[in-house]
Amino acid sequence: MSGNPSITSAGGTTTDQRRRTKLRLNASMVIGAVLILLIVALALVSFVWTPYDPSAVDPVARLQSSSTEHLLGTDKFGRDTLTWIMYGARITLMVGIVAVGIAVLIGTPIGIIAAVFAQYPWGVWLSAVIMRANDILLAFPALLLAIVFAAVFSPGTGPAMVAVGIAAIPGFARVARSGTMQVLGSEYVRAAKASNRSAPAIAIVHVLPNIASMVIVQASVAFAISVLAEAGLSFLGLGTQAPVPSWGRMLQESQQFLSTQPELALWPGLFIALAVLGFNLFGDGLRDRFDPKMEARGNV
Amino acid sequence: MKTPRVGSWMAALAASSLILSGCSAGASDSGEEAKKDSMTIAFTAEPVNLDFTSTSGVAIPEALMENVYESLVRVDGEGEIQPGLAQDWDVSKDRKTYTFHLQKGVKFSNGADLTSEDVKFSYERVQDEWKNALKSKMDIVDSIETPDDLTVEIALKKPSNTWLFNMTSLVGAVFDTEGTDDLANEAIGTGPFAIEKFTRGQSIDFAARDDYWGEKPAVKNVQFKYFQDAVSASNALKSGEIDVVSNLQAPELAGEFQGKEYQIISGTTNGEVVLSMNNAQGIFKDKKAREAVMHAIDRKAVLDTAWAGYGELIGSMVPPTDPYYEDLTGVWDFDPQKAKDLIRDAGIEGETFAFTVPNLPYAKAISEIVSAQLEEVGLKADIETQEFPAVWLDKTFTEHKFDMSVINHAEPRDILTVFSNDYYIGYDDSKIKKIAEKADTGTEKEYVSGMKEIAKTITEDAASDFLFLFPNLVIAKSDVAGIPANRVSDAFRIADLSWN
Amino acid sequence: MITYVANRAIQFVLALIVASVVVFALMSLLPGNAAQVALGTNATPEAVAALEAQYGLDQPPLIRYFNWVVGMLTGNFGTSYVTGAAITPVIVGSVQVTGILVIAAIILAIIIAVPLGTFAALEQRNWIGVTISALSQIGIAVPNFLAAIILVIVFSLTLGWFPSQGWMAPVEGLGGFLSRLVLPVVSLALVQAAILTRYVRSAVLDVMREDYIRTARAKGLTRTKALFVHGLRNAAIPVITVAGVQLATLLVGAVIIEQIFVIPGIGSALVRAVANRDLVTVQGVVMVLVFLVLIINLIVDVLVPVVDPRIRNAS
Amino acid sequence: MSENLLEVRDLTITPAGAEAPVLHDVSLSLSPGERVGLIGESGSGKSLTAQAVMGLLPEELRSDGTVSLQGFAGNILEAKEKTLARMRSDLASMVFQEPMSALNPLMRIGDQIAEVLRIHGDVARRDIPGRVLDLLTSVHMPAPESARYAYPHQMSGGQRQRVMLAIALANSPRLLICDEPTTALDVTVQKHMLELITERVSAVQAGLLFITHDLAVVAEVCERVIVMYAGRIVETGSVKQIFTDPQHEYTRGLLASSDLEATDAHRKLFSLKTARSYAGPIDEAEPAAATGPVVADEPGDVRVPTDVREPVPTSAGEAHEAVHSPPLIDVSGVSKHFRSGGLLLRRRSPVRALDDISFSVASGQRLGIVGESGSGKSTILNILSGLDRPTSGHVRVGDIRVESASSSALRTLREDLQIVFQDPFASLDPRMRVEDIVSEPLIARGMARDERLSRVQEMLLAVDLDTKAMRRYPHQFSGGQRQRISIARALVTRPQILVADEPVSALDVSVRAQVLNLLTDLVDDYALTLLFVSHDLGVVKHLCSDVIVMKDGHIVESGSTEDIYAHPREDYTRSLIAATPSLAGALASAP
Repeated sequence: MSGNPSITSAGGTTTDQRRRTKLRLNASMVIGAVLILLIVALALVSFVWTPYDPSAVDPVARLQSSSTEHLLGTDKFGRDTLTWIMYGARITLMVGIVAVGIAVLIGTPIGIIAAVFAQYPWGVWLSAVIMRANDILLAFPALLLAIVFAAVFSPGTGPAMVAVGIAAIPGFARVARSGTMQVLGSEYVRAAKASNRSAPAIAIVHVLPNIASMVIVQASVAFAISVLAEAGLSFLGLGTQAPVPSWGRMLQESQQFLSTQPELALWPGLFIALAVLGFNLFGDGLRDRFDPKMEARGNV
Repeated sequence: MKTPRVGSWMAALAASSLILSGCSAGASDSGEEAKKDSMTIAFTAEPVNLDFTSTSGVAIPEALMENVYESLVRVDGEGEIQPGLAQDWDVSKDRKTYTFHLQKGVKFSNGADLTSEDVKFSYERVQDEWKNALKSKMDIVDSIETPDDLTVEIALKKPSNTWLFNMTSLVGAVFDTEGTDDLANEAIGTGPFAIEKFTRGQSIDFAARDDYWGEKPAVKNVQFKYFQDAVSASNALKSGEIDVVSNLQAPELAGEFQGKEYQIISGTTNGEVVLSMNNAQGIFKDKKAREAVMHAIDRKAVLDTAWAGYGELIGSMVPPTDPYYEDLTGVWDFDPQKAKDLIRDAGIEGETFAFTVPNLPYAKAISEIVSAQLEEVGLKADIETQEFPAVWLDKTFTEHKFDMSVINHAEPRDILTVFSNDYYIGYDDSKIKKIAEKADTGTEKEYVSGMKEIAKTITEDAASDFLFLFPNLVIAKSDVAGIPANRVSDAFRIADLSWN
Repeated sequence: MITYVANRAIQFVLALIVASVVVFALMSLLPGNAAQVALGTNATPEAVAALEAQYGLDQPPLIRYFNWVVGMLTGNFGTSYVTGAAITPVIVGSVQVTGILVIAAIILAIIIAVPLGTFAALEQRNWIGVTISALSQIGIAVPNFLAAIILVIVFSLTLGWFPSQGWMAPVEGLGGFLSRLVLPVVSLALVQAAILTRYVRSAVLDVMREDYIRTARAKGLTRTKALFVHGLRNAAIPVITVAGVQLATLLVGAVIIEQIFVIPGIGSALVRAVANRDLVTVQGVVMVLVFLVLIINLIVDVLVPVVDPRIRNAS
Repeated sequence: MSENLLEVRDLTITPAGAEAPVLHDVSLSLSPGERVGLIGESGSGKSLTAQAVMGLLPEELRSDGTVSLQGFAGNILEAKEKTLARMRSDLASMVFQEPMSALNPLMRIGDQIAEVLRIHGDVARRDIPGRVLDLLTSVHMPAPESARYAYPHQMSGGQRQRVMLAIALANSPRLLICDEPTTALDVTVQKHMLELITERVSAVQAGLLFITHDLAVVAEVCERVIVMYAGRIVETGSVKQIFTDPQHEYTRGLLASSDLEATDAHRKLFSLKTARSYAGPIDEAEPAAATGPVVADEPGDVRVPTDVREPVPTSAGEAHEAVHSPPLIDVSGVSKHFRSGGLLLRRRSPVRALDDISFSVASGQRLGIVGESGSGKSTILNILSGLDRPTSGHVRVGDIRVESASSSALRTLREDLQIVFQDPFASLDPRMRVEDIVSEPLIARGMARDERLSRVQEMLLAVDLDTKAMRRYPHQFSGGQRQRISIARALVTRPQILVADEPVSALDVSVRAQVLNLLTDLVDDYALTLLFVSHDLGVVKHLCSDVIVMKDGHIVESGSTEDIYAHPREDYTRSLIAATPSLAGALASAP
């Protein structure tokens, strides 16, 4: 007598209710997608055309606010801020995606393996070891990783991204592990076992699709945190280095002009917010879209 | 657009947190009357410990020299040598023996009296136990005699014009014979101040000594407070929590202190900001390539954009406060076209070179504009930022793995050390070695003319591009007096500070 | 409950040992060493070699590792050969400072996030709920150093309510201590509050769908009252775990705020020690950090069964 | 209007944003103290009606019409939450379906009962503890003193439902609404609960609105019945009139498909479509049950169906020949103990799930396993299907000794033995298309893709699903359709043995009949050996030739279905049979 409202002949009500919720869910996904496309477009166009050459220095036109020839004004070297925002889009997208990529591709499998091992008597302590190692990684300050990588490979976007990515692994391992435990407890996995499917096959065919929505939410939050972490690292001189444009560094270097020329901080800060907002909304939309539990209840 | 939204949200939160804070004690809680005999000065580089005999760097002598430790002689703002612990001194005819007559009634902060024995002990210790490489300045000393408690005779191996000036630096500091067992944590000197509290990474509190032999300092309690972030330092000055910002690391902020309540002092230091090129190997081994760089760089534009115009253009490795200063800015004029021709002749059109940049504010700013200017003339800079001091010292300074770098050489009169063969720049000093030898042992006049010739040769060899002299950019409240305008010696002298 | 505590303790010790090996290995990777840093730009190779001997850097790594571990076990992290001072007081001092800062920030974040998140869940259909969750989305995007600077400009420079930097221990003066605590805590708490609000909102949304909330309304409680009396405690469990993780990451994450407000916290101590290649201090600081984070995890693991009797009986 | 306890006029409910209403002009009334049953299958709108009366409709639903309750001023549909809150558990209160999640897991039972007293303030604060004790004893809660300090998870489903009843009746409301209160309970527990509800309702002279899909339960508890279908009331009338002479075609269909004893000409259960020839419930099982004087049913007033219904001959016949060939499945002396211990494996008292079980199943036989929750029936299935190993004793399936089988031997076992699971929603992976779900068992056998697809098409036709279904996802099907997919998956590898773990207990009555008919056809067509596990005696009686009754890990009784049902030897079996609500039985005893 579970809640499935369909009785063979009275199908009418359920389909339009599901269509309505699907429409509303897409609102947040659409807005998110638009924001992301805006930023990706900025990055792509910057390969082809930018109002000025990013390294073109014009000392005379230093620290101008927005004007006809410089839409968003110029920085302390007289470089065009709009050009830098477009170039910066590349770095920020790369940082976000690579860092989250590392965390997802390493963290999620660790989580799944830990959960699968926990099923077998011999695997329980192995799963505990994996999760404790995960705790140590969580305990390890991302900052220290960033410093060591910067020192070993010379500071830049690369080491910063990798450090931020590694620091995000524990989060994904935890989400993947709890999600997998839930899926492994379900009857459809019991059915799969009863029809001779091997553990790895079950993990790929049944576990991955069903924990995808949880991982997506974690990824959207992790994207925000990674972009900000890179901006923070540039504060300590560890993130993207001069003269490579990055929103984080623009933000950090605008700090000196906040009371005299606030828009130097305004534009990078705004675009970071848009990027983060975009990925969060897109993540929420995706999660609700794929999560049948949410659909059956029809609320957002 | 963004700030107001954040602002309104902040206001709401701040209101709630205001209640949380209950009794906010207002901006600066140091009341009006306490202001008169205390002063807080902001610095950037904080001392790791108090022992400059084994740890080098600007921070320790900046705090201790002339405040806690004193030398026999000191140097004033114009580079003139003045009496210190030595009332007066006379030099033998062959200029090899110096006889110093010590001040009377001088006491160390641990109560011990200053005797010639302390001076002999201190200077011999420089030769045997010091780790700091500056100890080489004492190598020329042959023997030290103490005929009586107040007289010290120092015999040199050969006459030297530079030795007496060197004694004004930290090498000349006089220690108490019993005061050197825990130099890292305890500084026992004859100076006007003693260290009341040293909280690592935060601050040093100096308290004036009432048993000081010389003129008592006007301000009794002085605190050196260390700020990692230049903006925090300038904000602290604006809100009145500190009184002086010594050497502001973010010159653009100086603009905000134009008002009458503040004073901006832009003096000189011994720090030459050098665009060093690897003369021993790589692309800049060829003199033509170096000459091209000298013509390609517009030093005025670099100063204006990287350091907001503060600081002086100098053509050589010599600051104006040195006796052998000569304005050589004209030797290499800004001529991009000539630079392009030179580059074509040298056959390095469009080549990429390794530009290692320490992650210091001035260096990063300079690297952005220099790489842009060099790109104009066809030289592509592959910038590698290196963590300073550790990685830059290891890769660039020790292993010489660089084509071009940029650093501020802050040590006084360091032209000969920086342009010696085995130094990281790798300049072939065969031409200037003999001249330096003759200058040092010659008369005063010979010394000055010899050093001038050395400076000219180095500049003409285009060994490095001397961008500008690092400014001594001090910002303080208008009623603070006695701030040293130029930083000629290692010290930041606080004895002359006063409120008027 | 005893087996639970026993095996947690064993995992704790194992984690510390592994962490110490990882830290030591990482440090030996770092190019440049303390001797070079100490002697700076006028160092000569002989002077560097002599100082390395004095610092004991020339000993084989295994011996250095054991000396360090033995030192740590006896509670003293040794003396730093770079600063010449004992390390333990430096670490203890800076941990206290960051501890106060970070715990106050998390508490403020919870005070902000729980009502906002609950309200956003309750009013999720009308514009209030939507604005709150939009604000929390944007809140996540505000880097804490930007928030800090704006707070300083508004509340310190223009309004003059709070000092713009500095740290005063509570014992030295409560007024000074509190007034220097407000701005750093608020800048740290903003982003954490935004993240926590999202988790509280989804936890409350889940709880609102539970049957016992419907029972509570059937008992005669209004919707909001049912949520507050029955819902919030059940929603507390996911919130506790998230707050625990945030507390752990903030321990070092607060370094930027520490630098802007010139607060001698554990993060700044770590950055300074690494810059000076003061490896013994770095290793000491990181071991304390790992120890603190494991303690936080343990507290969260102990707190959850306290709130939820079902888990209490199971273990 | 005023003398009626509850008056619902033209109640129409439409979800926000949709045009078609879910509830169309529902009107009903209830006089004080009257007990009315509201029957309908899931989706009929019966729960929505109840929620409308209590003012607990979800926000996104728009409701029109009027609902008035004696003692409550104004229309409940338009009242504000504050005024409604005062009415709930004072004038009208409600007991819900899922006892496991209806109580706050973090609060003790005593506090949750005291809360409802405190809210309405009828009882002085210091008398509340005493009142809580009285309430617990009034619902026959064992050891009420210790029960008040227990947490919900420390209680069984039945005990929790008693607590819900105590809470609902704490302030002696005028109207009690029960929304499927006993559906989730075991048969014996359900019986006590129903008796308790009628006893407490009459003690408090409250009206009762009882919502369920189970006709027999309504017959036992209520005087009048309202039948709902697709959001409309299709028929109302007294219990006797509705169940003996149903007017509306849907009511008759419901009646037919819920009667497991009646079969049509082809020995198939009646379903909605074939209900026309249904002759009504005949209570031919002698009421040997000891409980209460049950008057033998006079055959006179019931039309005897045209064809003589006799027990299903074929299976019995087959059972005899099968005896000679060795049994397909042989279980002897099997026990299973679960030891719970942490990493340090501390000795904890082992949980004894199975205790020395022995039985055998001949090939082609249809064996039923009956027992309540916790009787060990699922553990047996796990062992037989090689998902778990017995602690002691041995199990032979075909020529494989399960307890010592190698993993490859277990693989071959699993190809010959397939399972159909209970919950249609949980046993199909929500993210896989039907074609992948059904073909999954074949992948492990390494069958080529196109051969797999043709096999899938064949199976879907066998379970009366059109092949268009292959590309669709599970959430696009009803409960009944999903169970057919599950059966198709089980049979796609042509197993010898089909194990059904409560396959129909989660389905609506009308759908249940279709699935059971399908099962019977498939078992015959594919000559399967069937192991049918259920807590519902009626279903087992219809489908199986032999039955085992289990309780707390032991086999209480076993034998052919007729012997066990006709004259059960053990008391437990007898109480089980008596507790199963049968429509005919209820009608016989109805006034």
